[in-house]
Amino acid sequence: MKKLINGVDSVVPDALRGLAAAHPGLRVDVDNQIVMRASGPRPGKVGLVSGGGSGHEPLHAGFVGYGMLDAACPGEIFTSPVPDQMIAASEAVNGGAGVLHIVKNYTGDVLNFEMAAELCAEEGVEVASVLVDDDVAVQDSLYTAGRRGTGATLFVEKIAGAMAETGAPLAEVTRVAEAVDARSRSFGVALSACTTPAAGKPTFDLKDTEVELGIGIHGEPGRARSAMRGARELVHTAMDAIDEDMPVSGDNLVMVNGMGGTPLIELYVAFAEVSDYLAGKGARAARSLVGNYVTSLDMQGFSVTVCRLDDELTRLWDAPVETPGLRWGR
Amino acid sequence: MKKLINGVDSVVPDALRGLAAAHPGLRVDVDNQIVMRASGPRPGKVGLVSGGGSGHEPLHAGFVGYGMLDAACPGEIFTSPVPDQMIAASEAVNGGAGVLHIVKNYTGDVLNFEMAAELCAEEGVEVASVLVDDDVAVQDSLYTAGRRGTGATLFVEKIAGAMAETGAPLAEVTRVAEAVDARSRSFGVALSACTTPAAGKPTFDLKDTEVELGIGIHGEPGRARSAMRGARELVHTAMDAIDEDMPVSGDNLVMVNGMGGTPLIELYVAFAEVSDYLAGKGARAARSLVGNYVTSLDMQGFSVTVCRLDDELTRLWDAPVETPGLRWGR
Amino acid sequence: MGAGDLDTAFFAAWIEEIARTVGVEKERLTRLDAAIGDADHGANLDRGFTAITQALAGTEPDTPGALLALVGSTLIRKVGGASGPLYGTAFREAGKCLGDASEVSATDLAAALQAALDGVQRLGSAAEGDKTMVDALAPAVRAMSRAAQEGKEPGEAIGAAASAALAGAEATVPMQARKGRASYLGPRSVGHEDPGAASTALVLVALRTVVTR
Amino acid sequence: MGAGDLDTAFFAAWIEEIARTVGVEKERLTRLDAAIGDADHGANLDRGFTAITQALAGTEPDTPGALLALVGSTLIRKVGGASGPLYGTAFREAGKCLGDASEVSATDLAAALQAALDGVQRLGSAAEGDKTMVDALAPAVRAMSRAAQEGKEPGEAIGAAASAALAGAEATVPMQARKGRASYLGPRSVGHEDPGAASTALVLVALRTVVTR
Ligand SMILES: Nc1ncnc2c1ncn2[C@@H]1O[C@H](COP(=O)(O)OP(=O)(O)O)[C@@H](O)[C@H]1O
Ligand SMILES: Nc1ncnc2c1ncn2[C@@H]1O[C@H](COP(=O)(O)OP(=O)(O)O)[C@@H](O)[C@H]1O
Ligand SMILES: [Mg+2]
Ligand SMILES: [Mg+2]
Ligand SMILES: [Mg+2]
Ligand SMILES: [Mg+2]
Repeated sequence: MKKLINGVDSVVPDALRGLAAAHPGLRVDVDNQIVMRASGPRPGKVGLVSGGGSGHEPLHAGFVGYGMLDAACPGEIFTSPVPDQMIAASEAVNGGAGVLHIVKNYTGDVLNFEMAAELCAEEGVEVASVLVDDDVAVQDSLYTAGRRGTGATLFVEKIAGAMAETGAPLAEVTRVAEAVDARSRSFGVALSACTTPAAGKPTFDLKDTEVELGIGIHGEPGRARSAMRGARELVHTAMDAIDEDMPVSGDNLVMVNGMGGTPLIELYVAFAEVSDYLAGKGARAARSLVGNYVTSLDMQGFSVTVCRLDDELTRLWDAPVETPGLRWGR
Repeated sequence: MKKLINGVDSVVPDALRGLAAAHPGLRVDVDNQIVMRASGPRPGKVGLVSGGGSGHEPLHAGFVGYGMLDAACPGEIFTSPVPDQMIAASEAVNGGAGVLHIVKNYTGDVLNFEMAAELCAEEGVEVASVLVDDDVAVQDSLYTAGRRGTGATLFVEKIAGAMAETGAPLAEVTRVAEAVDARSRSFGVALSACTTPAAGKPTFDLKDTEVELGIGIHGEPGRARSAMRGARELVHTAMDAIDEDMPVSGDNLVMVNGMGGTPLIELYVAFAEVSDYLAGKGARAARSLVGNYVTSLDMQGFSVTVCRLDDELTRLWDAPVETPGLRWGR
Repeated sequence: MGAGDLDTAFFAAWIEEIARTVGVEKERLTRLDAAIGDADHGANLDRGFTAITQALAGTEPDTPGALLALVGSTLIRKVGGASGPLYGTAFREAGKCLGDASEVSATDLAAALQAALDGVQRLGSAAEGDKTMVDALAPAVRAMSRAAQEGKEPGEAIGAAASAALAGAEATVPMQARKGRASYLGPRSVGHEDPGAASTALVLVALRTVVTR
Repeated sequence: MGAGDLDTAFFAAWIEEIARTVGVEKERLTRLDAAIGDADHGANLDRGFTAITQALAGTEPDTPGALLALVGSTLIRKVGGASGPLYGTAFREAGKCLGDASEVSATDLAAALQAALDGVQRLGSAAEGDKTMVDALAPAVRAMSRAAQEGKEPGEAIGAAASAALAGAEATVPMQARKGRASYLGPRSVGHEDPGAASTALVLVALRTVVTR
């Protein structure tokens, strides 16, 4: 394993020091692992707090700033943060209008955020939660922990963030966050495993002739191993899975997301195929993102996330945002 | 080799189709491999054209748009484009105030841009050129092709682009482009080799205990092989090389750039060390970029680029920019 | 106080032994988690028990209940992931169940373990057979209760619980996961030991190690 | 017209033979370029000569000079990199030097090769010993001129040039590069054959292949 780090145990705090140095618009509490807007809470604005394991950068800390999150709580690599972080963050960003927790649906994230929400309530901070669960690779049944939260997390954070910026009440911000999740579907493909600093070697072995289909964002194997194929075929596999679950149509917000180790030029190759696929269904990518946004360290591969737009969501997506990882309009 | 592509020969055109589909603000001539602003040339504005081999995304095509380039000419992977592309691009973006070619200092890029400039002149398009050569790993002597152009290319494109947007004449845009190059220094480190689609395997072998110091952006080996060390030590090696060539001081524009396969969290770890290093010299990163901007496909590693700022350069850096790869202020 | 009843020092020794064995076994736990999860279980528990060791170096709680409650809340505050809240709740509930007694009988311990299991199931709603830590903990609780009902001393009861936990962990190998991260793998989760069940067995084996000293 | 003088069809066959051998050898050229450059030299030349084959399928120029000029400009338009302008200029200058003659003698060919070399050196300012294509081309030009001066027929002169090019390419192995990408490697460029010198040898060997048919 070769990593640009000072030591396995200091990766997260070291990266947070770097984040603080690079982005004067952020206030970073390195010791407690909380990233906030330097400007502090805005009275009357709903505070948005998210968090999750590290290793998915720019998610979540890179999405703190105007028009998106108020605070992020990074955990250790691939490990959900702890309630203390979430409680401190919630209290710090509460502008009196309550706080929305944006939680990816993983047992660890859910349990820790639940504990935090209970304790926040006890301390008089009004908290609502939205669960992101967009990954169609996982069957949503009694026999799983439910669908995973992956790419749609970014959409929820951006769109709920824009809604919060308008001064909308907590219920309204929660409603739109839930709407985004309900309208979003994702599917991921890995060409290689990632290496966590703690494990020191790839989390699974994959031959040059193989890919993992239906992966999440924690370096875990996917639902199935399959033969390596061209970009077109891999994109079709992903899009078919999405389309089967929620037939694609109309105007969509589409992200072709890199898992961290795939060159941008290849993500554009994939986006071309996604775009063609949508056209074949009479749909289109009215808004799009192509790049490394919700990553798994150095994993090679991609995911596609499709969110069916309506006028409200489009308007909120287009609203100004100013974060390290996503910025437009200011 | 596993790549998210349809075939070794169609990578560049496929990616350009994706670029066109993802960015309505761009006009992409897939056949001739030219990426332009959809808005066309602005009368009286100097046109900025750059180009180079593909595989460095988002450089250059990702930097076409308001406040930066008017056109980019992507070549094959790691192969400079041909004069035809540059001539067509120059003619297309000429708003009557002439065109600046931004050329990274590689024999191939220089020769092809020189031929293009000659032919442009014959056809009545006024062309000036700026050569970017910021890489301190290469001695600038009679016995090399001179220093390579690497990370500073982005700085030149952004700052000259902002100057052009003000309506400044070609000489003025050229002057500021040259100033940025003169004030910028870079140094790169590879933790792994990259794999070009054509070669199908890593361009060099590197043990788990080794790094390449003083690499360029074309997957070539560096000036020296050395023992793998921690982020702090690797950053110090890079910064010492820069500092020896141009002592760091005052306010700087600093980029910690990923080579394509290094996770963002590691780049922030490196940025923390760069920031500390500068502080130790009484200097600071007044402006910064951390991310994958000037890449070598899937190579793992990073480069640091430092540009000594003055008021003019700071103002031009801060000016609005709206491209797929860099955006603020609009 | 019955013969072989356990005091605060005993429980402190147990926690110390868990911390030691987690330190030794963390690579194995992480490897198990790499196969069907995200390769952090060993690091997670190690971080938690390292923090506990530090916390206990400062203040030694004066009852077993207070000690286990402190262990639980430290796990919740330091571990994260699924195992942080689950293990944290387990220890907290066990501590609460022991109240402020200064000595713990086999029957008390059985009740505390049952409270731990209840807490884990309330939070995670995993049943036996779902391939989680419950598959090691539930048989351990049953063995402990049976031994206590039969009037066995803590030492013997703990021995039975540890064996049951080990067997329970091993029995997760052929199971298909229905909770936690491993459930995403569907049928591909079959054939691997559940990391949380493995670490639960380790926790109970540590208890046996200390009681047989 | 002297004995063994070369016509347009001969030059067309030469170009065809270059295209064929570049296709066969492109992996080797790319491998050489991977060692001290950026692993694209084989692909670059293959792209160029594939385009030339297509261009020639449409229109066959009617003099050797016109043919070589077309080859040169196609290389410039299609190859890119350092080798595109350099090889392109070489063929263009050779073509220009041959003018509109319909037959080419050994002396003409020597002059054309000299013009090619001059073009490459004007553009790239590499001297012999800099570890570039010049190290294969310059000795080939000298061998060809000598043979022509000695009144040798084209066949024999070409044979001498090809041998000299091969030897020149091999002689680049111990050199330290001072031009092009390989120069960035400094002393580490020593011990590898220069890809451009290797392809220049290949171009001259193709000439020999065709003349000895
Ligand atoms: N719902 C649940 N109920 C009981 N135990 C669970 C549940 N979900 C997960 N676990 C346990 O947690 C273990 C994983 O812990 P860990 O790797 O530390 O957390 P994470 O899964 O968040 O990475 C699993 O092996 C399993 O035993
Ligand atoms: N200045 C120069 N003069 C002559 N030949 C050169 C010069 N620079 C490079 N070359 C030749 O070009 C070859 C590399 O060509 P190629 O790999 O196609 O282009 P690039 O270096 O742009 O990738 C080198 O092996 C060398 O022979
Ligand atoms: Mg985890
Ligand atoms: Mg090249
Ligand atoms: Mg885990
Ligand atoms: Mg090359």
